[in-house]
Amino acid sequence: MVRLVFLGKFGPLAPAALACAEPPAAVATVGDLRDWVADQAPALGAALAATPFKLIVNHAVVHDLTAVLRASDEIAFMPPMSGG
Amino acid sequence: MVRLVFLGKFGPLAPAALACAEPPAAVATVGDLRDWVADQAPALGAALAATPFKLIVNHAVVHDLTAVLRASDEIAFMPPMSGG
Amino acid sequence: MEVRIASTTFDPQAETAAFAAGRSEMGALASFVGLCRDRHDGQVVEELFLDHYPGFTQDEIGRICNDIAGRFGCPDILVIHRVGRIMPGEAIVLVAALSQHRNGAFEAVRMLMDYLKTDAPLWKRETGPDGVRWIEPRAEDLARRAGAEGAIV
Amino acid sequence: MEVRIASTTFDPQAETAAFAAGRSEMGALASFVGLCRDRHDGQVVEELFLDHYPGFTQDEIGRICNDIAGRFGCPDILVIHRVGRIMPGEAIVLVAALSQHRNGAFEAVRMLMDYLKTDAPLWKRETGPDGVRWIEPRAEDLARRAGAEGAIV
Repeated sequence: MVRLVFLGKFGPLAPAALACAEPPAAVATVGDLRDWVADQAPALGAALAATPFKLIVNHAVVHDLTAVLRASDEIAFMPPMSGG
Repeated sequence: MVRLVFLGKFGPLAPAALACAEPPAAVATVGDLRDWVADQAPALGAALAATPFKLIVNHAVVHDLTAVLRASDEIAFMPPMSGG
Repeated sequence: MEVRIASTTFDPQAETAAFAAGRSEMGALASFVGLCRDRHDGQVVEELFLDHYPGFTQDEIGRICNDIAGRFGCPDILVIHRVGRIMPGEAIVLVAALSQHRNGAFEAVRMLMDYLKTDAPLWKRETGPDGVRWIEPRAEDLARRAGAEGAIV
Repeated sequence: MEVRIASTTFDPQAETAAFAAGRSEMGALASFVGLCRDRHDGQVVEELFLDHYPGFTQDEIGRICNDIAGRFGCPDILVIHRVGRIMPGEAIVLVAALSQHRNGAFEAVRMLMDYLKTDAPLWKRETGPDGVRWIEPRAEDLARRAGAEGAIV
């Protein structure tokens, strides 16, 4: 099981069930997870396709989509930020 | 009679009597006044000689030392400023 | 050095006063308050909502704060950032910095605000008469970041 | 727009709060407080004295304020400057500016502080264990003025 966090505009598009997800065994890398998530919810998938976003694994930015997922990882999907 | 204002470090060097001064008739211009003031108080004269300062006549900076003095003018002697 | 994520209103001036109290070796206190406006780009703003990533958001802002504090000689920096629902007139963010001379405090506050506007893990949503919209950094903010000497990206 | 010459202590945060109250069309409040330090260049400061030219000092600061307000799109600026005897820890000067976006408020406060440090009709005297000395602008302050784009001299 992995924990998924959808921030900003991704939040309202993500089904609640995705917060604690059990992707199939074939989902081995961060890139696989991204593709699998997009398939679970079409509106979220469309937003992910249309928006540059960062992936944060266990509170660290991950640029390498071939990074291997581990059980109990926390993965956050972060759209462009706007604070202040 | 003219009113004289000595600001900053010039203040403690200026005799109180200079606040309302009656320079002799020969003191016709701002430059004359500056020289006359320096003669009235040697410590003030030394400070004026050693310090770049501005002359303010009736609240306006005067650069032209040949400007003619008028009765009841107010002339301020301003050393380098330091606020904030 | 304090970074606080606040889910309720705060009083920026009272917080600034408490932050600066008793620091008579410091000559300069610069601060900035970002306020929720009642209009944005000509549209009425009924409320804002700020999303954050609990834990991560505070840690990231704290990391940047420490970096900026060291670069500008500001031993003390305070950041308070609201999250959740925010109404017009309320403070969204306070950044305050103490330093011996004014330059360090000014630069620290300014650079932190530039960071918070474009690169801190915060997401702003406006609600107006036409519904909700998520805000992305203004072109001007991104240009400031791109042009900033030694900017944190 | 308000410029006040204060001969007694004031509370910079309370003044800033009153200045900004009810201005929900404004998104940015930048402010700076200059405080009397208890040390300067390694020497103990027992007290400061600030001399001014009554009437002229306020008018000059007001004139520069109006100029800066126009240049940076800050409809409201507050300046409070102490004169007379000032003790360590007390506020010497407050500059606060409101604007729609942060850039205008930051620039207005910064430029006003640069002006106040070097070109406003104010004269600062420090008293320490070795007696009194009149302060002249720091080389750094004069350099900032010389280098400032569009600086007021």
